[in-house]
Amino acid sequence: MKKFVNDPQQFVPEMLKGLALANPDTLRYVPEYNLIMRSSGPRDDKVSIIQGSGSGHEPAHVMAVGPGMLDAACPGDVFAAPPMDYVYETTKLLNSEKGVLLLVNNYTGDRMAFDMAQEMSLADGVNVKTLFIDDDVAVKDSTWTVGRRGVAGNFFVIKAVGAASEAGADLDELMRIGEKVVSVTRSMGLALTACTPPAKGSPLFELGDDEIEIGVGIHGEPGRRRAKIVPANELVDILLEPIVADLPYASGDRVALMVNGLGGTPISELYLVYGIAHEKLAAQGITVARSYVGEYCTSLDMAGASITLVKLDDEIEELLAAPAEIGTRIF
Amino acid sequence: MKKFVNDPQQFVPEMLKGLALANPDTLRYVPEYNLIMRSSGPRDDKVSIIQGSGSGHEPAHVMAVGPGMLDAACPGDVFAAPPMDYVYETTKLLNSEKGVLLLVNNYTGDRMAFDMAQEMSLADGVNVKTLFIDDDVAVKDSTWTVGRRGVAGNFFVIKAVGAASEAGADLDELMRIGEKVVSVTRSMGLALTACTPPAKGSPLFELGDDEIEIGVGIHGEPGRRRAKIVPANELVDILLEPIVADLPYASGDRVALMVNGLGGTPISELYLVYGIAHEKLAAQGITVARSYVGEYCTSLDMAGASITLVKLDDEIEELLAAPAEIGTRIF
Amino acid sequence: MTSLTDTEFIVHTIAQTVVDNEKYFGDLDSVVGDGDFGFSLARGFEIVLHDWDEFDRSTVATFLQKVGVTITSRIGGTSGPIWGTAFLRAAAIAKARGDDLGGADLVAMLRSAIEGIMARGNASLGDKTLLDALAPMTDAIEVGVTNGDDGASIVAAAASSARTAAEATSTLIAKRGRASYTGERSIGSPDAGAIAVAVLAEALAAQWPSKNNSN
Amino acid sequence: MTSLTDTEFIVHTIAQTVVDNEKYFGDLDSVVGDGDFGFSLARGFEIVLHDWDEFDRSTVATFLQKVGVTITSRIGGTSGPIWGTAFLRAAAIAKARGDDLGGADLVAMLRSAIEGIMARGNASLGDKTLLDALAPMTDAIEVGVTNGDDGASIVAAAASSARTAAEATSTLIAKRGRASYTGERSIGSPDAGAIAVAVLAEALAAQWPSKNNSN
Ligand SMILES: Nc1ncnc2c1ncn2[C@@H]1O[C@H](COP(=O)(O)OP(=O)(O)O)[C@@H](O)[C@H]1O
Ligand SMILES: Nc1ncnc2c1ncn2[C@@H]1O[C@H](COP(=O)(O)OP(=O)(O)O)[C@@H](O)[C@H]1O
Ligand SMILES: [Mg+2]
Ligand SMILES: [Mg+2]
Ligand SMILES: [Mg+2]
Ligand SMILES: [Mg+2]
Repeated sequence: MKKFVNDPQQFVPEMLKGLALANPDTLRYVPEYNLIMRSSGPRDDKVSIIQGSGSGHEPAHVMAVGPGMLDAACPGDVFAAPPMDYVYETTKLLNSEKGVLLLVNNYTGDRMAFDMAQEMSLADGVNVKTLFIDDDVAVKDSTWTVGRRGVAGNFFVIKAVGAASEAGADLDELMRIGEKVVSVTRSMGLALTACTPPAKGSPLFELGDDEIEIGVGIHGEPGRRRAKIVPANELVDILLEPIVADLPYASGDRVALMVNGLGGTPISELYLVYGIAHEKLAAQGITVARSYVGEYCTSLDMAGASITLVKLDDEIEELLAAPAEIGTRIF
Repeated sequence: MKKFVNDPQQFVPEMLKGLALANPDTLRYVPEYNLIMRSSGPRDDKVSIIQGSGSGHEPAHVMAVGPGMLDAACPGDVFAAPPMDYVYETTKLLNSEKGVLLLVNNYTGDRMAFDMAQEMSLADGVNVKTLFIDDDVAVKDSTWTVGRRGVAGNFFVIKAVGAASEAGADLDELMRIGEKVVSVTRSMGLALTACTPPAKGSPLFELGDDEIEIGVGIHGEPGRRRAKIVPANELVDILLEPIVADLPYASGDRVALMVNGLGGTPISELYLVYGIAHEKLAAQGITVARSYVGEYCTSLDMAGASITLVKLDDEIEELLAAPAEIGTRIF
Repeated sequence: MTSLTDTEFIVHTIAQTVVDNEKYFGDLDSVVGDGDFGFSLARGFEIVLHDWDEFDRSTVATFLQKVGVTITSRIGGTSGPIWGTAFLRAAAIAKARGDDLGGADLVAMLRSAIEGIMARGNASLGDKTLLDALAPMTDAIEVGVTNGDDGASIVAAAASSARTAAEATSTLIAKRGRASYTGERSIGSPDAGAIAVAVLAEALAAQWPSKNNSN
Repeated sequence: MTSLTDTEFIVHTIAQTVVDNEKYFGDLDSVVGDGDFGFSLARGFEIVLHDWDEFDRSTVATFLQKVGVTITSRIGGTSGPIWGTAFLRAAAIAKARGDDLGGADLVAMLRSAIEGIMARGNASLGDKTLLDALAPMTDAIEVGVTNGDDGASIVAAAASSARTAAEATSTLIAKRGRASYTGERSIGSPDAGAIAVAVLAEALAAQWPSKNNSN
């Protein structure tokens, strides 16, 4: 394994420390619970918004903390939901009179940790609700009753409820908005290479020199099927067609289009993919009103990309356009 | 080769098209000269700032066009300086009464194309100057009289002259500022993997499973030496020590610290590196006053990172802090 | 020889075996999962070993409870809640039955752990989880206890039935956990959790003869 | 058979050979360079072939000039200015000497191209560039012309001397271009540009016998 890493067990803590050092005025790292929060702390005139999940998806979610986005993020180890205790402590630390909203990608481990933490926090008198995100259309079959996974679409949920909470929305209103965004958001990803968790030290699966995995999630697990590499135009079809068909998105719709890199794919390729997807949507009468190109929710160093569509209405569009500021930034 | 690419010859044009489609209100793509410019065009009350170079370094430089940064970028094909004609045409297109500043990373091909274009533009009556950037300390020996290379440090030059030009500085003033920033900026990079140019279709060099290349530039060319992978703490020493010794940066200095990903390294690792570098500098009495973590100047899909230091004074710090907006953005 | 010593032996063997098999368990979870199973379990049971001497040993129940709380609070992923629940459920049974626990009590503790896991994970037998090794193993123990077999035979039978059942999960399609996202591709490799149960049972069987010298 | 036909033959053979060797030239530039040499040259000479019939052929000079401008304006990297300069310099000599060009004129054109490249690239002989094949090749041509050898022998001698000189660049340390950044690691492999010169000279030698049927 060739990575910038010291002791793999300290990978997540050392990354969080770096993040806090790079943002001394705005972010606080609490090592006891492995959490990143705004240094200004919770505000009683604002619902606190927390997202947890395994690590390895950076910038999600620890680098999505800041005004207009999250109040705190509570990451577990690489690809492992945070221990329930950490979620519970984070919830208590972020407690606000207006309540706490937990955003959770729909995975068994995450659900269990957050369910248990929510129960315990409720018992403590914290006004807490949990919103599950499940935008991945690659998980097709509802007989696997674990349901769909949450992937890069969670960015839009964070952005929308983040903006609404800054504007003073209460917990029920945030649940309504979050559920609405989830209901119009769909994603699908594919991998060109497997990723290498620092603690494992080798790739999670082997892909041939001309093979890709279609329908991968964000945990380096294999996807739904393996195929041969094809030109970018066809790769975009592979991702876009199931997304468009699923909601479905239709002629006349305005959408946000995200091309998300999975960690190892350069931004040049992502813009190339964006251009193709934009035009394919336009050809179907679907207008891309907002564009997002870059890394939002990754799978360590995996080469690959996902596409996410959000069907816009005035309310969502306004929330997505509202100002926000986070730890990762260019300037 | 597994990439999001159609015809490799169209890789750069298709990427630029995607970039323009994602920024319809702010960027214009001019296919004849393969250039990206602000859609508002040149302004006679502002020096136009243009950076050219080979492609494959994205977001540099086509994604650095916007208010407070570049007025246009004129990229060549992957790792190839733009043809002289394109530079010449770009210079004419961006001509402003206040003049045109060409920013050029110090490479033979780039120097020649920009020298020739500058000569031709001067003959046309364009008021044009060229500033060369050469921040890479890996190129040690001045007997190779091609001199040092320009790498990720160019971001700070762009940012500083971009801010000053928005504030109305004239061409001589911009040259002074640019040269000052260059004189206090030093970088060094290392690669964990080689990169794969789309037209070549295979990695530019072979690295063993435990090997790294130290002192690489941004064109996938081999570095100064090969070594075994070591823990992140030592990797940071390998990069930081020659940088600090070179200017030198000394106790009491305030610096900007950039940890730049070379394309294939996830941002989690970059923050981990940032944290280590920040603390190592602090231990030497050097204060990191501004932090930059992410991909600024890449080498396609190469895994690896570079570190850049800029010694700050009030003028530079203010210019770096000024607002700016570019094509790549999060929200 | 008391129930507490036996419990300590069992827990200590499990903890040590988990730590020793971190890499193997992770590799098992890499086939159709995300590879963190070994890491997650090891980080938790490592703390169990580290804090070993400090656990409240007033009763078997308090001991198991402390272990369960440590696991729940320090292990992430699916395994934290699942394994923590198992220990907490076993503790609750121990508490109800007092400190002189026999084979029938062990079976009751395992049954309750299984029910707890099912509830926590919303999982059934045949979903290709650790339950598919844990349940047949418990059945084997129950048969041995009913027959009045000695401890060594019972634990040997438990190990062999856990192993057989764990290997048999290869033929199942995963319906719970991350492996389920791969659908039919989950067929052909055994469930990581089930194999872990078999490995732990085998370690217990192997060390049973020397258990009085352990800790 | 005129000087223009010969010139056309030479340029066309160069252009076609460059296009045919895109991958090979790129691989040569990958060893200690950035791998784009083949791509850059091919994109330019491809246009030379594409626009072939449209070049102004009033004189050898106008023809070479158009080719030079096409190359300078369409090839990026170091090669655009370098190869463009070479053609423009040759055109300038042709213009000065009129259209009935002989062997001595060819030598003068090559010498001027070499000087142009040296000026443009600030390079000397021994810096491990294409000059290190181009100069010995020109020397060989000059010897042949002085001796009154026939065209076929001269071009054969040119090819063999270019090849020898190009291979010999292996022992040099690169002092110009991207390869120079690798310092001593540039020793041991030949310069991409120099080998390209040898390949082109060999193609010319091989096709010389059939040159009257070409284009
Ligand atoms: N819903 C569930 N109920 C019970 N056991 C489960 C469930 N999901 C997964 N498991 C077990 O957990 C193991 C994986 O654990 P772990 O790697 O920690 O989970 P993950 O990485 O998917 O969060 C599986 O091999 C399986 O035995
Ligand atoms: N300064 C120079 N002067 C003359 N020739 C040069 C110079 N630098 C490089 N070359 C030649 O150009 C070749 C590389 O061309 P190319 O790949 O287009 O350049 P780059 O990618 O470095 O811009 C080298 O093999 C060498 O023969
Ligand atoms: Mg996991
Ligand atoms: Mg080049
Ligand atoms: Mg797992
Ligand atoms: Mg080159």
